[in-house]
Amino acid sequence: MALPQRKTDIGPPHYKQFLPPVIQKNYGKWKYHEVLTPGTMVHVAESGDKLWTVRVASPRLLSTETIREQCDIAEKYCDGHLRYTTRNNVEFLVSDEKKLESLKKELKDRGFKMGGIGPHITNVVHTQGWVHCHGACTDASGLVKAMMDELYDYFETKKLPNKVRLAVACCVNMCGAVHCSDIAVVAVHTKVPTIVHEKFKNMCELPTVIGSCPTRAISPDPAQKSVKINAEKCMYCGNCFTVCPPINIKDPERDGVAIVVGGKINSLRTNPKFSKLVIPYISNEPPRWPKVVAAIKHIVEVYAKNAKKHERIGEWIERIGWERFFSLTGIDFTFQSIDDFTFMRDTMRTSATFKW
Amino acid sequence: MALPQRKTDIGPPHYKQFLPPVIQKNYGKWKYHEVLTPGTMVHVAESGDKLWTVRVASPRLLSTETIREQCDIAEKYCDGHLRYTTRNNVEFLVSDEKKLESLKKELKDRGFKMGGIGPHITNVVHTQGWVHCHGACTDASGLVKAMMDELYDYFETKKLPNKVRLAVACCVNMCGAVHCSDIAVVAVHTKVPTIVHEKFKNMCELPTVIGSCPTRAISPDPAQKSVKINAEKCMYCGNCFTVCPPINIKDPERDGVAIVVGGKINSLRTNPKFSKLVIPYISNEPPRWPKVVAAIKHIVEVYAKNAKKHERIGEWIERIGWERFFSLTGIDFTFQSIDDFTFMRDTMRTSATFKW
Amino acid sequence: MEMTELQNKIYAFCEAAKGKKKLKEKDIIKGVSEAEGAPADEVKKALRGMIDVGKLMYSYGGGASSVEIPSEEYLREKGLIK
Amino acid sequence: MKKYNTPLIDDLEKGPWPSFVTEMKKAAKNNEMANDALGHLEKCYSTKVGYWKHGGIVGVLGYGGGVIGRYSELGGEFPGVAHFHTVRLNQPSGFFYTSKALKEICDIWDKYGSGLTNMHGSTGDIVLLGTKTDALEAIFAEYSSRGWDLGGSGSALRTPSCCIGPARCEWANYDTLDLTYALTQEFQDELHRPTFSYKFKIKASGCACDCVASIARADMSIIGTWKGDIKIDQAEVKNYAKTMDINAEIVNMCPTQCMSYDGKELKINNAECNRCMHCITRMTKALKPSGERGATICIGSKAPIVVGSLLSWVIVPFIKVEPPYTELKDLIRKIWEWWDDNAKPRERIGEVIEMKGMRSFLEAIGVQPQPQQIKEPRKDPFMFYTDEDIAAYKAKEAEEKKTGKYKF
Amino acid sequence: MKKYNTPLIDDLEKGPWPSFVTEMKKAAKNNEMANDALGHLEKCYSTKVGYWKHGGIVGVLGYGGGVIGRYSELGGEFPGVAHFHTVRLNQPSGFFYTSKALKEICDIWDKYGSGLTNMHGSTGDIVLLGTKTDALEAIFAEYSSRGWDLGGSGSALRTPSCCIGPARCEWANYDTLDLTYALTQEFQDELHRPTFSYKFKIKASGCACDCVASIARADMSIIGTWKGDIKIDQAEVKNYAKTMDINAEIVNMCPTQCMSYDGKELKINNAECNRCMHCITRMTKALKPSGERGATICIGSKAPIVVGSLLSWVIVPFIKVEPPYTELKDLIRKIWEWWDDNAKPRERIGEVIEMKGMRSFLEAIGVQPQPQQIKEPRKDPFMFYTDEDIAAYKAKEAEEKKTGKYKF
Ligand code: SRM
Ligand code: SRM
Ligand code: SRM
Ligand code: SRM
Ligand code: SF4
Ligand code: SF4
Ligand code: SF4
Ligand code: SF4
Ligand code: SF4
Ligand code: SF4
Ligand code: SF4
Ligand code: SF4
Repeated sequence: MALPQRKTDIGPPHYKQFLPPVIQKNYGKWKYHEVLTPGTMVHVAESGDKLWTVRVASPRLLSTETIREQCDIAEKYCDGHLRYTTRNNVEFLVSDEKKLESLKKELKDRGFKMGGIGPHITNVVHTQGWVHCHGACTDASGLVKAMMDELYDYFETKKLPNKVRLAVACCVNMCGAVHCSDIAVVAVHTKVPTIVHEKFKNMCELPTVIGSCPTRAISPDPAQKSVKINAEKCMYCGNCFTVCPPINIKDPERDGVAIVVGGKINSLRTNPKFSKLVIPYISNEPPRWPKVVAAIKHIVEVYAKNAKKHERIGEWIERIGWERFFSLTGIDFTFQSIDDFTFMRDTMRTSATFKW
Repeated sequence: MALPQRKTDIGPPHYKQFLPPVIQKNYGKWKYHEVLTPGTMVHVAESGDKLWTVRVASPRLLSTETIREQCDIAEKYCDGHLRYTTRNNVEFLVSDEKKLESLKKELKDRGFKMGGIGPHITNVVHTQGWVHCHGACTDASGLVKAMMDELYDYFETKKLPNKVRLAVACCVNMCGAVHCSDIAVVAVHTKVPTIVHEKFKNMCELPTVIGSCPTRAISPDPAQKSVKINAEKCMYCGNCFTVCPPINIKDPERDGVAIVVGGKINSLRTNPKFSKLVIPYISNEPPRWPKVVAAIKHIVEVYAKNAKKHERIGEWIERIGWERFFSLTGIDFTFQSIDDFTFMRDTMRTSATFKW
Repeated sequence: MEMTELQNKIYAFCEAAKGKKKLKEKDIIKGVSEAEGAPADEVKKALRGMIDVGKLMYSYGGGASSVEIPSEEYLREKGLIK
Repeated sequence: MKKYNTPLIDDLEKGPWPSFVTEMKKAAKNNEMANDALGHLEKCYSTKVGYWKHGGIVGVLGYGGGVIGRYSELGGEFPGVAHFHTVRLNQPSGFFYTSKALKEICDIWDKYGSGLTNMHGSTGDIVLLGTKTDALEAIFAEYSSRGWDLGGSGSALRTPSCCIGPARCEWANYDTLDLTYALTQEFQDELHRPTFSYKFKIKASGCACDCVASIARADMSIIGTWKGDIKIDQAEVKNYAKTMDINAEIVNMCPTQCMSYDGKELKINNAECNRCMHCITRMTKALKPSGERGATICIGSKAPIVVGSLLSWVIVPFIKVEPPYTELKDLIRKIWEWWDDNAKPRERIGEVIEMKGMRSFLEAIGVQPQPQQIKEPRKDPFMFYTDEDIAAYKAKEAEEKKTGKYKF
Repeated sequence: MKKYNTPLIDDLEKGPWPSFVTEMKKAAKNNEMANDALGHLEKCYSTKVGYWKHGGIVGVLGYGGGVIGRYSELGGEFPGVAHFHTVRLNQPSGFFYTSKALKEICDIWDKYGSGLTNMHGSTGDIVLLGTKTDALEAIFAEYSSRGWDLGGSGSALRTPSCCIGPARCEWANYDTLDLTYALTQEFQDELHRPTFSYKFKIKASGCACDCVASIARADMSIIGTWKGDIKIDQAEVKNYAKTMDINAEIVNMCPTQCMSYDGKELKINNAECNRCMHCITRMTKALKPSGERGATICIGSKAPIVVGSLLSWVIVPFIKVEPPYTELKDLIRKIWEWWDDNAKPRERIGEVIEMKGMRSFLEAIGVQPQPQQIKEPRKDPFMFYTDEDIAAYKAKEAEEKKTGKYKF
């Protein structure tokens, strides 16, 4: 069968054709919204028109079969309109209030999960992991599944002081806004890479490899026509491996994950914040990473118990102080939590005022 | 006349011999103090004993004649006891309340100035300047005199929201805690140094000179047996001049001063803070530096008008935001105020929340 | 090693560096104790003895302190030579 | 088709959260590639290490991006994933679809690929997960002929992305969807043909909530804001007061402390408000921004490699964002030009600014220094001055001598 | 004696603030050196540039510091300042004097020097400003025989200095004067004989007011603090309430928000107090720290050259400070040892810590990592792990498997 004629530089289809009529009509003229349940909200336009949204959890990794199922549901209740969110949930857009309850019922019957709107835990930002990436120190999808099974009530029903944004980075490239999450898992290598010197010359560019290293641990090894790594300076970021395949950094027994907390994206109340390291290492334990999951749940619970309404995790911690966060959670404070990279000077305490 | 026998390693005399009896008796047992006037305070011991202090302004640069005069006064009213403060004022220590008023009268009659206790401007931390130092870009003593003549009321009578600590650095070596002052004058060179290459070899050590440069602007010049300076990278700090006399950085027309504000030493309420650059350059105008003095006075007045009680300048600015400080004071915001050295990353704004 | 012998070694060490490298006290102690196998604190003591009598002197230049062989001018000023 | 024994990942089909393993199994039912992907993943779970190799050079004729090459070290054992490339399709603004469009995407993908997708990739693309080199041209022909183009990858403009904005949000200060569409169309060449030193990402959020996380992961973050007062509907405030402790939840949490509430009337000192959105989001029926609308342009955020993560820095405090977006497009071109002139390979714009200094960047793009760009001024006294700077200060001083009035 | 015409600096004799020019003139009346210093300074004022040269090698036999050499380029024109060296005398703790002692200092100085002084130098020394090389040994003999030793200079321990502390302050948490005296005596060798890579300064403040500015300008800042509750005298609180808005001035300004005041009783949640001293300083009659006393040891502050100014970092959150101060002296020795092993020439301790990492430093001096040392944990994921670290984590995990309880 002949292929159709390819076109280039056409860019994406215009979004307008995909907008439901109620949006086309009230575009830019929304007046307010109300969250009805953790899985549903309604937006009211200045015209009085209403749009109901039902948010459904998604594993992000979707088979075409499931996408088709989502389409069928959208056709039945939403005139075929649906969207995905910036955190990879699915949203069904309902213009007709009468269809809302039956949509929710059908979703429930088919096993779809509704939630994540308002002060809850919503989908976990994550990327490829062992499913598709060469650099992964862990699997992302499996970790997310294990976490969300355990935290599921916070998605569907249980309220928190504010949103808690979770993320998983399957390596320090951090494909996602992992570095500003309320709680994130960052997978790390912990061993100095080895180099297959014979392959270096053909596969790698010397200046690129040397320039790739954040701590300047790499220097030329003219004898081998390759490079050498100063083990003292290497902190296993894997960037040399990214730019040069003969450098091997993966190690099943040493690869593991760290946990960072207290990040934030939006500018409400306080400025955006980076997440900070609190647990330096937990071994990879597929398929369910029980200790990682337990640690996250523990932090969420301590937060839920202690924070004021509207405080994000980072805001709560900044109010009480990091020393108090460590004592409330009982997490061990380790050398790894002390910055020895770029920000050491700003992160050390420069006053005799702290809590015991 | 034969000299007495020298002794080494004896260290300073023991302080105890210099303490007035009331201090010896109540040492470590003070209960509270009260500020009576900007120039006098009384400390009350648990025993009920009292110690009055009269604080007198000092130019710090004292002739032996004036020291002797201070001694005479101390003998008359304080059994010979006096001390200097960490900001170089003189304090007369009175144990007998009856002598307090006559001491103050005599001080006044002799032209000594009392003040600086409590929420006032006290002595200006400063160092040698043209009086004694080879690196100076300005004179310190003259600037201080000009400033304090103009701000004198804030020393003697006028209250401020809190203490305002002033300082002058006669070069960026900043001999004094200039970098954490409420308002400080920092004298700067603004021209790339020239090098007398012939003298380099004998007077300077190559690695030291290269290592002295914060921006790595200096590299060897083997042909001249000297060094060369990359004018693009040099920001005229003068550290190369400090370690190598044949490097000349002084320039009467280009040397000048910058003004920094918002620093703080103590940990009350908020952490210690560095002072930040607000006016990048004012020409040296001896003997009275009128524009420098006017700028400082202006900042003090805007602060006095706008800050809450107990707020230091830096605390006030952090509450209202630096953009508001610039608009309230009408000071031009220049490129120089944007960090391009170590802290750029932390000092840029990373949110869309600011004031117009 | 005898104190005087050690002091001679120290002097020789300083002489060798003269005009080439500014020696910090630490450099001398480290260098001589490594070269002669003498304990560091003995070298320090020997050095102190030399400085106390003007055989060697502390100097300051280039923003840092060092140890040098005194000039005649210095010795004259200290009344150690006429 | 081979049936793999997958006890480890089977465990991940249990529990309430939707299971990606179930998704893989659905696809595996009638797709060799998906089936081998399943076996391959179980292997990773059992050995705790990945087997994917670095991507090779794969793509479609004429483009430099849109396809991520991927090969497995275990191609012998799992032939279905020996090649397992990803195709990125440029999503529509706001991730809106009709069932018709989505089904079309699925049909083509089932024909040529693994049947596995990510809805969506972290940058925003529709990610089609796993196909073979020899299918790429066909895939591109099928999609592009139906109006779907590829997304970005490599050292190029990456697929721009935005929040839902005016399509369903009362707080959007500009049309995020339209701007994203317009920029994507304007810069098709830069998106498909890598000519940059490294990647460049653009993300557009309609307000400070930043629902597309632009401030943390976009070389250019476009964040909506406004200039006028916050209008207050006191009747609605009264309604909120019934269920909300307005002083505790709103007034005391206002970062600029510019609000007050005496139990009757809510007051805002708008001159001191920094438009953080907290009060507005919590009292959306009572509070509404007013006046001029536009955006703040921030530059430079990225992930930690090489110098540590960056958040985007405010460069243009306020810019109008209205079609045809000429000012913004010009700004982008100027930014790229300076970046191009100054970047070493694999240096993002934020890294280059940090290296070369903000002044060089601002002067090149023609933006004045403004206190809105900084949290606080510099702390060290290591300022650079040009001869012109000093001459200008001296001229000002001469002027002041004449007028007798200082201008600081 | 030559009479210089000094119109520029004469202007600085006018005005209310005490004039340093008047001081110079007083000294100049019968001192050649001071007189030439006056002419020399007028020259600087008229040309707007200084004429002093770098210090040469001057000092007293056996010592490596205490004298700052200074020569003028204009020695021909102003012979009195051709040599104009500074002598530093180690001040008594707390800057206390009797008139007898001060007059003795003046007598000797008038005999050998310019008659000009600084009371005091910025580090804390008595600074005797301006003498000639050939007077140095005599000056040292005169002073040292009467109990006054030189202060520090060069690459050595610098003269330690302290706040007035228990001598006249109700807030001192340890004896700043005694500690300063004890350390100065203990480390005489390090003070007079430069063996360090660069200068090392110690400053001791009795509480967080830090009246000797230790946190900003001491390689070792010793800041008093306490462990117990703040005791409240409610009757005195009532007195303060008459003239003070306690909620506005105290409660709302408490950084940890751990206080409350209902118009009757002031309450402090001591567990959350960070001992900032604000409330105590404003209500000194009503509030008093209690319980164990000691100090926080912070390390590393310095002026901007080379890497930018540093404030001292908390290293030991709490240490007892009681004679004979053995623990503190040992700590200082350990710090010097590590510094010595790791510093390049002219590198201060703070710079070396930044270069080598806090872990290396803390391990060397035997201090555990504690959250009190930091404002916030690291932001980047570039952690170092030793093999022992990983082994320890794995051992912990094995233990947890046994007990069924996680220890995070
Ligand atoms: C649908 C979505 C935008 C999209 O284009 O897809 C969206 C939609 C809304 N966001 Fe959002 N946000 C969405 C991602 C985000 C993100 C991005 C992210 O998480 O990666 C952020 C920044 C996260 C952060 O700050 O770390 C975000 C921070 C907010 C906030 C600030 C919350 C706070 O107080 O800290 C609000 C305000 C609020 O909750 O009242 C908000 C408010 C809202 C509102 C109420 C806006 C409105 O009036 O319609 C929408 C529903 C709220 C909800 O989900 O609770 N949205 N929102 C995204 C849903 C993701 C999901 O599936 O759960
Ligand atoms: C005499 C002196 C100590 C000495 O050993 O010489 C001293 C003495 C006192 N200080 Fe101080 N401070 C002295 C330098 C300092 C310094 C150091 C400096 O300025 O270089 C500071 C840190 C400066 C800073 O924070 O930037 C300092 C920050 C304070 C504070 C904190 C003020 C604030 O709220 O920000 C207090 C508390 C207060 O004022 O209630 C304080 C309080 C006091 C008290 C009330 C302590 C007491 O109970 O006796 C003393 C008199 C107060 C006064 O002067 O207003 N002292 N005080 C110093 C006098 C300097 C002078 O001549 O003016
Ligand atoms: C597919 C995707 C993850 C996902 O599952 O969603 C992805 C996957 C990869 N990213 Fe990414 N990145 C993806 C979004 C991101 C993001 C988030 C974003 O764009 O909002 C980031 C952080 C923001 C940023 O750009 O800094 C991100 C930061 C990186 C980096 C670090 C770049 C840096 O400057 O620090 C690398 C390393 C590199 O470029 O060599 C990287 C590299 C990679 C590579 C190409 C691996 C590599 O080393 O060559 C990954 C291919 C995996 C695979 O085989 O599928 N990826 N990457 C995302 C793109 C999908 C899409 O087009 O929608
Ligand atoms: C005399 C004194 C200023 C004064 O008028 O009070 C002083 C004077 C000099 N200082 Fe200082 N410093 C003096 C206290 C300080 C302080 C403050 C302190 O100690 O509390 C500092 C800031 C804190 C610090 O140590 O960082 C200070 C930071 C410097 C620096 C920068 C050091 C650094 O690491 O950044 C230099 C440059 C150098 O060492 O080469 C310096 C160098 C100098 C030299 C020796 C000039 C030089 O480049 O060689 C000055 C000699 C001037 C002269 O001819 O009299 N001086 N110097 C102070 C010592 C008097 C005393 O012993 O009491
Ligand atoms: S974070 Fe690392 S492992 Fe995960 S998808 Fe990105 S590059 Fe691959
Ligand atoms: S892993 Fe990272 S730190 Fe180690 S050598 Fe490679 S690039 Fe450098
Ligand atoms: S600040 Fe500079 S000019 Fe002033 S005394 Fe110190 S070194 Fe000399
Ligand atoms: S003046 Fe400072 S910046 Fe310029 S070359 Fe000398 S040391 Fe470097
Ligand atoms: S960023 Fe603002 S405008 Fe966009 S969806 Fe979120 S709340 Fe609405
Ligand atoms: S938008 Fe933010 S700063 Fe402005 S009034 Fe509301 S809470 Fe305060
Ligand atoms: S630092 Fe504290 S103890 Fe020392 S004088 Fe100041 S207030 Fe008193
Ligand atoms: S000392 Fe500071 S933190 Fe503690 S109660 Fe008083 S004001 Fe609050």
